[in-house]
Amino acid sequence: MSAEDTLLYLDGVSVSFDGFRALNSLSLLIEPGEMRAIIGPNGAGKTTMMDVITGKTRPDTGTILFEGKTDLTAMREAGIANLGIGRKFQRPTVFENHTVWDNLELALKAPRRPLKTLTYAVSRDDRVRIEEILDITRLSPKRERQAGSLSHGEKQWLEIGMLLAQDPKLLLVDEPVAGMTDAETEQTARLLKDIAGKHSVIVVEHDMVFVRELGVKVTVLHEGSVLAEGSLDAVSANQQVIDVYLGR
Amino acid sequence: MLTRFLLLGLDKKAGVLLAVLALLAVAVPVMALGTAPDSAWHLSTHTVALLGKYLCFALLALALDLVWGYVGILSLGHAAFFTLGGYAMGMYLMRQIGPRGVYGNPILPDFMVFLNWKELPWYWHGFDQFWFAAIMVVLVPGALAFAFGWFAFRSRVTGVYLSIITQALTFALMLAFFRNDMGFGGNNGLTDFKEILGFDIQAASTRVGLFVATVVALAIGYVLASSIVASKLGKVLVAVRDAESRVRFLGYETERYKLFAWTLSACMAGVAGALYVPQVGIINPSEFSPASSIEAVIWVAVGGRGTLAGAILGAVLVNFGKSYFTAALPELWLFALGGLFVLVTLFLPKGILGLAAQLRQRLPSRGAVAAKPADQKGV
Amino acid sequence: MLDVRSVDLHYGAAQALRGVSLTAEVGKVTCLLGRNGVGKSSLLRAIVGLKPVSGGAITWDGGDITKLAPYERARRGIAYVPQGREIFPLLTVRENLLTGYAPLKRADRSIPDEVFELFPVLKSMLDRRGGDLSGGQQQQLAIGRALVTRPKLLVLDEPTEGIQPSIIKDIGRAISYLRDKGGMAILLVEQYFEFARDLADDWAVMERGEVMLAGSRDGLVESEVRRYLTV
Amino acid sequence: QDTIKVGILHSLSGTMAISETTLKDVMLMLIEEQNKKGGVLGKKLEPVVVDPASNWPLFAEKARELITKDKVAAVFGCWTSVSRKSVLPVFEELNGLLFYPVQYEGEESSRNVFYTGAAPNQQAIPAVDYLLEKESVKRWVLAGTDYVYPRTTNKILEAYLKSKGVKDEDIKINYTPFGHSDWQNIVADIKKFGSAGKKTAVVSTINGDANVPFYKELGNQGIKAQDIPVVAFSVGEEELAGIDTKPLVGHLAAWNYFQSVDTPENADFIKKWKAFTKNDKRVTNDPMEAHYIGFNMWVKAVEKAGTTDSNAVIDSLVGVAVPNLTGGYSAMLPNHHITKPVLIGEVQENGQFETVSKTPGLVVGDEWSDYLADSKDLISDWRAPMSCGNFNVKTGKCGGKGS
Amino acid sequence: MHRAFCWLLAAFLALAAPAYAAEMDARLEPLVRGLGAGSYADTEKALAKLAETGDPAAVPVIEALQAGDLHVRKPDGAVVVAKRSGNGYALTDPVTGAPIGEADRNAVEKIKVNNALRRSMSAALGALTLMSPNAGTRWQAAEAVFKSRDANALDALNAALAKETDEGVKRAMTQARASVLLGSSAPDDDKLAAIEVLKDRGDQDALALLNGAASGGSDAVKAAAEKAVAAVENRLALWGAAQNLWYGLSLGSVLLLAAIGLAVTFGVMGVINMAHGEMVMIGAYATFLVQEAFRAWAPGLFDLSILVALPVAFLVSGAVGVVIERSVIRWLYGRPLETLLATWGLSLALQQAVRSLFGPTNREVGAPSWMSGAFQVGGLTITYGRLWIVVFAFLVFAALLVALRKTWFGLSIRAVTQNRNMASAMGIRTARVDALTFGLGSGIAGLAGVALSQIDNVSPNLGQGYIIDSFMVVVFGGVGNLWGTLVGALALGSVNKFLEPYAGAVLGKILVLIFIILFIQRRPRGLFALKGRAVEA
Ligand SMILES: Nc1ncnc2c1ncn2[C@@H]1O[C@H](COP(=O)(O)OP(=O)(O)OP(=O)(O)O)[C@@H](O)[C@H]1O
Ligand SMILES: Nc1ncnc2c1ncn2[C@@H]1O[C@H](COP(=O)(O)OP(=O)(O)OP(=O)(O)O)[C@@H](O)[C@H]1O
Ligand SMILES: NC(N)=O
Ligand SMILES: [Mg+2]
Ligand SMILES: [Mg+2]
Repeated sequence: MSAEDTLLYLDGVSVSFDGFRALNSLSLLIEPGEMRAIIGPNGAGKTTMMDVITGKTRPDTGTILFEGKTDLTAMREAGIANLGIGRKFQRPTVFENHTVWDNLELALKAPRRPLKTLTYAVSRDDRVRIEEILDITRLSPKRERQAGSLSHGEKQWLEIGMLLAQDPKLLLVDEPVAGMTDAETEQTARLLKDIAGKHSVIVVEHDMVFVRELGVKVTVLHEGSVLAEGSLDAVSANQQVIDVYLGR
Repeated sequence: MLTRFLLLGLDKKAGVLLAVLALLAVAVPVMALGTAPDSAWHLSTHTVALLGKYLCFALLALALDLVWGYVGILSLGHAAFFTLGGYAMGMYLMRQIGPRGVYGNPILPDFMVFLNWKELPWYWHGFDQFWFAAIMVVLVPGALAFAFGWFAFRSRVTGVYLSIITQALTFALMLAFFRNDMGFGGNNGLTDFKEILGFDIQAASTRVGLFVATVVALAIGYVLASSIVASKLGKVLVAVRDAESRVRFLGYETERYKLFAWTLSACMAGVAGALYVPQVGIINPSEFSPASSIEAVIWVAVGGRGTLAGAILGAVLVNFGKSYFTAALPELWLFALGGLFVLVTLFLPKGILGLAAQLRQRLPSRGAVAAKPADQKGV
Repeated sequence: MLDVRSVDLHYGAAQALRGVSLTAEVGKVTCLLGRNGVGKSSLLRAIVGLKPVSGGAITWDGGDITKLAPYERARRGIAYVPQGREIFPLLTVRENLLTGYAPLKRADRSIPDEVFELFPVLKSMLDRRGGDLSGGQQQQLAIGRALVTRPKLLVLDEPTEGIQPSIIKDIGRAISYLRDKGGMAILLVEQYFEFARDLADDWAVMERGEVMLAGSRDGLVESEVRRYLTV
Repeated sequence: QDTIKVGILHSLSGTMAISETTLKDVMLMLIEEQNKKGGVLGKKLEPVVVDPASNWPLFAEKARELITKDKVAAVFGCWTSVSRKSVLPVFEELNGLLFYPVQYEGEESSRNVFYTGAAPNQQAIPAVDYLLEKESVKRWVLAGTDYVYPRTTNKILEAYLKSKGVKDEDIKINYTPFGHSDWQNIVADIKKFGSAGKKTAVVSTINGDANVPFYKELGNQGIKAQDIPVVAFSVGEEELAGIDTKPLVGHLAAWNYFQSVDTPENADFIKKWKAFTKNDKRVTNDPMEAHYIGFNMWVKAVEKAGTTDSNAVIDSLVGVAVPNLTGGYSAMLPNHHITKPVLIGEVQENGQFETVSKTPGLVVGDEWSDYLADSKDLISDWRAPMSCGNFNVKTGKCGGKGS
Repeated sequence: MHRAFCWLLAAFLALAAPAYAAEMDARLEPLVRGLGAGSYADTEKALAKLAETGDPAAVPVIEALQAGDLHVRKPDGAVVVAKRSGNGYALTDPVTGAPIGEADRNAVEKIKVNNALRRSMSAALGALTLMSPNAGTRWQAAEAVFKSRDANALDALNAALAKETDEGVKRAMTQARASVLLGSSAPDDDKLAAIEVLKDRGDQDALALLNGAASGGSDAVKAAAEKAVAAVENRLALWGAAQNLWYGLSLGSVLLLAAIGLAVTFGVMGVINMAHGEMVMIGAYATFLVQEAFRAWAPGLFDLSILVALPVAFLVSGAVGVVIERSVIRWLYGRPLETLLATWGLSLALQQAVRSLFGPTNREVGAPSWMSGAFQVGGLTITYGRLWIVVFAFLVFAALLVALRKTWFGLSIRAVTQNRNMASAMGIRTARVDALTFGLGSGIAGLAGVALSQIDNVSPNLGQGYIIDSFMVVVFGGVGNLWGTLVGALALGSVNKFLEPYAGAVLGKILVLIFIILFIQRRPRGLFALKGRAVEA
């Protein structure tokens, strides 16, 4: 496949920290509308990969193209986000002093320039959308609570909600179900499946039940590069993957 | 759209504050000019000047609270903008002295004459016009803040690093203005003003006029600031304060937001300085001293950071305390004031205005019940 | 034995725990389950002393520890693996582990072998700063750090969060090993039901700040428990 | 009203407290003494002390407070020129009385201010004369803190030295910021400048705080008075009290008073001062004497006028003469400056000065320097009918250029 | 030392030449009497005559004059040495040293000296003591002649040179001779030789003399002098750069000392400690008190006072720090910005407390003899005070580094400041660690106070002068990084000292501030920024 047809194109991306190679010539293609699960041992470089895509970390070498043309390595975080790349962080980070509602309002897709936000008023559509997201995340009763007073799991949900509110073309979701009950995990899987198709999604998770539920192509990362790729069943059977990741 | 925007900021607290300011704007002129000097209701020029000074400081505190309370930029150099505004006004006032200076030079201020300057430096031109000076009052601090912020925010200087370079900025300005070669009167600064817009600067009516102008400026500043804070832009600012990098990942260019608030704040500080100078009668480089900026931070902290009204309250209270103690306890007032600061931090962690909120939280009231886990019904 | 009696806990005016009672016995794994925000972490914070309770009492090993400072409790053998790891970000991995020496007598100060057996990755990263580790590595470090204190009561808040499957299995094995070794009570908060089920000797299930169900492994019906965990 | 209030406007905190607090104390002592003598006009004097905290706008505010709220009959205060500049419009507006006790740069004369410290011609010029004549100095370092007093003084001195034939390359001017504490290379530079084979001296207008580290560095680098003498205008007994003076013996200061002056008045004053402060080690200095003179002049003028009314007192002050502490009489001149002797002293091991030169008579304070182009034609005379602070003798009009 | 030599010489004279002592007396008597004649000018003339005699017996007289012991006895105008004894004075004969009774306080009048006289005395003593048995004195005498360029001393110099055995003294005498010759009307050959001698000396004084020679005299002399001037100037320029480096190092170490305590309270603990300067000030006052105690009870051991002051200052400032932490700071963890408000308040109160207790004026802190004066290393002048401060700063730095990096206490400090709750849950006594850490930072500030008392005012404002610089240094170096503080302090010190000669002190300081602002743009987290996730977390 050529770079032009991809939504996200990573080629030969390397990052090192004080000599430690966190990403080692990583290559990865995501098609428009595709959902991809990424698994791999702790420290394999999954989060670092997201950092590199979203502009948080500059790669030492390698190409990263969005929609086949935009070179992400030259851009700053906000610019990348505005291209339509949204992210949920591994450690939930929300605006603790804002209410749940305001967190979503800030994330909501809308013009991002200062003067526009100065004169912004919540439209009916926006209100409906936020209500919708509050329902999905079951945070409706806590809409007026300060996000800082949410429990760990609730913050996870809020982050997912914010990601939905952003309505990005590509969603990077780092460990969305960590700290969720099994039922919530299922719900999250459904949610992501709904989103995929219209949007592209990259999900990182260690919960194999969840990954299985997603039923999508899986990429296994190890020591900063791709170890295996294919269906979950296929990679699960890979001896190397069992050795470094799944265990017995 | 503009009215809607401005109305945003007008909650109950704002109503009270604006009412107090309106009262001041009416009562002070009446009491100062309309009563006999021996009447119990009379306000002396001393009191009017004091009140005016407090309110100028309040405007500075307000400006500072906007960036510190809402954007998290702890500026230890805000006095720089205040003082620059003050100098711009001071230059206008100097030019108004005309030939009434001690050497009778119609163009050159006295300090230039006795330091043997032969002509007015270029940057003094235009300041004989009020409109020009008025523009400079906002433009100079604004431009400096813009340039400074442009570089600092783009370079992602944050936290104490930003604080310290703001301090370096004001310190450098102080040293520069101390230099007689700069042409701003060196350590003595600018003083001995005669008139403003043709009015005798010492006349009681002029003083009252300046006071009213200050009240109006403060009111405008407050409405502006609280509207901004209540808008979505304000929410972005607070988000920047709490988790700047997270805001970037939502697609906001945080530099622009900071720059906006920072520059606006500097302009407000400049206006405060400009109103301050004719009322206290002198502007000199020690206003640039880092301690002045820190004091402004203290006012905000005492009143309650991130409350706007608290900044105003803090500035007035602390300065009133200073005026009072320096006369009542001239040798012990530092204990009183220093002790006050310590006590406020210990017992009013959110400042004076925070006290109310704190009390509300302590006593479980109806609002608090709503937050109980009980309403956390599953779907 | 850990004995929590009718504990209440408030955040400001909001009550997070209401009359919670719970016991955790030495030699057993006690598992605490519940949906997001029901107060599990709050209860653990109360037990280790990071959050004062507003009512009730906590006793451990026969002594009342309700009012003790966290470090006093640590000295009585309580170790804590918090939710969200709480690694000392600027300390190296080695130094993070060394902080576990605090409650130990000088003679006992060493890093037990099981730490590196369980989490070999830590050994290879001893000189890296804790904050630079990946999420899962940090979680491993947090557990390892708690083990350094040779705890008699190990309190774990969702220890498997963010950890790769093979290591989760190792952690499970480690927990059973520690229990079987004896002399240790283990209190485990877990969302990962299967994991909890395999380990738990005793259960407790929370809902809205209260313990709804509690009992031993055999006394509890799985579907009952599941009911409290569904959305 | 059965007391007469006297305002004391000296910084008790902040950077200037170090110098000004003493002046507050000496005023309290003088007022107490006067009250023991029965006060003034049969009324007791009541001191009103405020702290302007080394903050210049606060000086103006406090001055206004003293005059309008406390209704003081006179104010004794200020040290720095900027503080005086700050209060000046207030005193003029409210027609108050200020006694200013510190040597200053001149170029000012206000109807409401009485300058009891030295004008440049009562300190700087005689000091330079001394060095020119007695030490045959050929090369000059003018070192000062960067503000108006040193700048102006140096300007005057530069003009004066040039009029005496000193060449440009033999004058080196150096400014340092307030509180400058690292003098290593400046002192080394002075040493270098002084080793060009011509007799060199330093004229120091370095301000208070910076002096201690300056002299410590001089001592450490071994610059002895006999090689390169330093003559200071802001270093008095009080400043020396904080320094080990052994390495500084022979360095000079020019004042109108030294504690070591051997007169009965001075011995009495010192005794009272030590008793008042209950401290045997407290020293006296020049600005204290200035307050002593100013206060006595005010008392005398009030008694003469029979009232504390400003206009009356201002009028009766001119011409009043009171004993100074150096064995003569100082008189208030029509320009509101006073006559003073000029003393040059050398630092001794015990932290005192030994007078090595004293002007034969009293020097008349000259507010408008003869060595500055724009002020040499100005004079000041506050008596009727002239009643002008800047009368231009060329144009014959009041108001600088005589517009 | 002078006095000791004086007695030595007196003894020597008394032994060697008792026979004509009386005779000399008669000759010197009127000259000595002339010293008390009245004006400075008269004294100076008498002194010149006394010196012209070349008589070693004049030496004790001149030294007595120098020491301020020479008085005029009022009744008869005799010049005597008078020393305080009881209420009056004990009198001795200035030449023989024989006691000649007592006098009332008012019966004698001191012969005053001024700088001109001091110079003449040095010159006279120079010429007179060239033959002293003590090499040090001879060397001083030679230097005195070098400075005075007194042509009259030439004969004495030549005579002394002929006898001189000590290499160093010989060189000094040769140089003195050259200095005299160059200014005299000696033949060109002598002058050319003198120029060579001075060129070898190569210091500022030599340069001055050579410059003089280059501007007059015969062409040959001129040319040689010009060449020598160029050579000396080159050499001096090189030393000048070295000197600047030293100044930078020395200013840097002062900044380091001032900042290092702050690197603990602010850098490590995160307390925006506005009262840091006051801790420094308290250390300085502790030094003052210790010295007062020495002055009162053990003046002979004064040189040790600074060494005693070090632990005292550390403990006093540290104790104040502990009290502050326990009473105020401990309520503010997690609210760093409020520590600014509280410590600002404390700083005001502490300043006033010291002002009320010790008065507003400077207090005298003396330098022990081993910290006074200077020595030369080639063309480099190094003052002992500064040298010790540099050494001391580095010692404190190293000690702190070891304490924080290598000890259990250091580890607990870092753990507690990074995550107080978790540290507590790990069993670390956070309260005690907090108190001790703040105490440590304050104690180090107190140590800085001891050092700063040697070079700056000991006044209530002392701390204010350093607080801003300290923050600049810590932040410039990178908060939380001790090495950053070290390098930051030295860098700022050197930059400052290299700018100062070109820009002047004021502009230099402004430029340093601008440099800091620009530098932070490049490195927004300071010189030694910590990088990576660990910091952002
Ligand atoms: N700033 C840094 N300095 C040093 N090492 C780093 C830094 N950032 C990341 N690393 C290392 O890079 C590796 C990759 O980390 P990353 O967070 O991407 O892993 P991950 O795949 O997301 O792991 P997990 O599943 O545990 O979240 C880890 O070994 C981590 O320790
Ligand atoms: N710091 C806090 N301030 C205010 N409220 C809080 C705070 N921490 C938790 N809460 C509230 O207390 C309740 C219990 O939270 P807790 O963290 O104990 O839940 P949890 O059971 O651990 O949830 P999770 O599974 O999501 O970790 C929640 O409603 C939460 O919103
Ligand atoms: N007037 C002075 N010394 O500032
Ligand atoms: Mg990760
Ligand atoms: Mg939890």
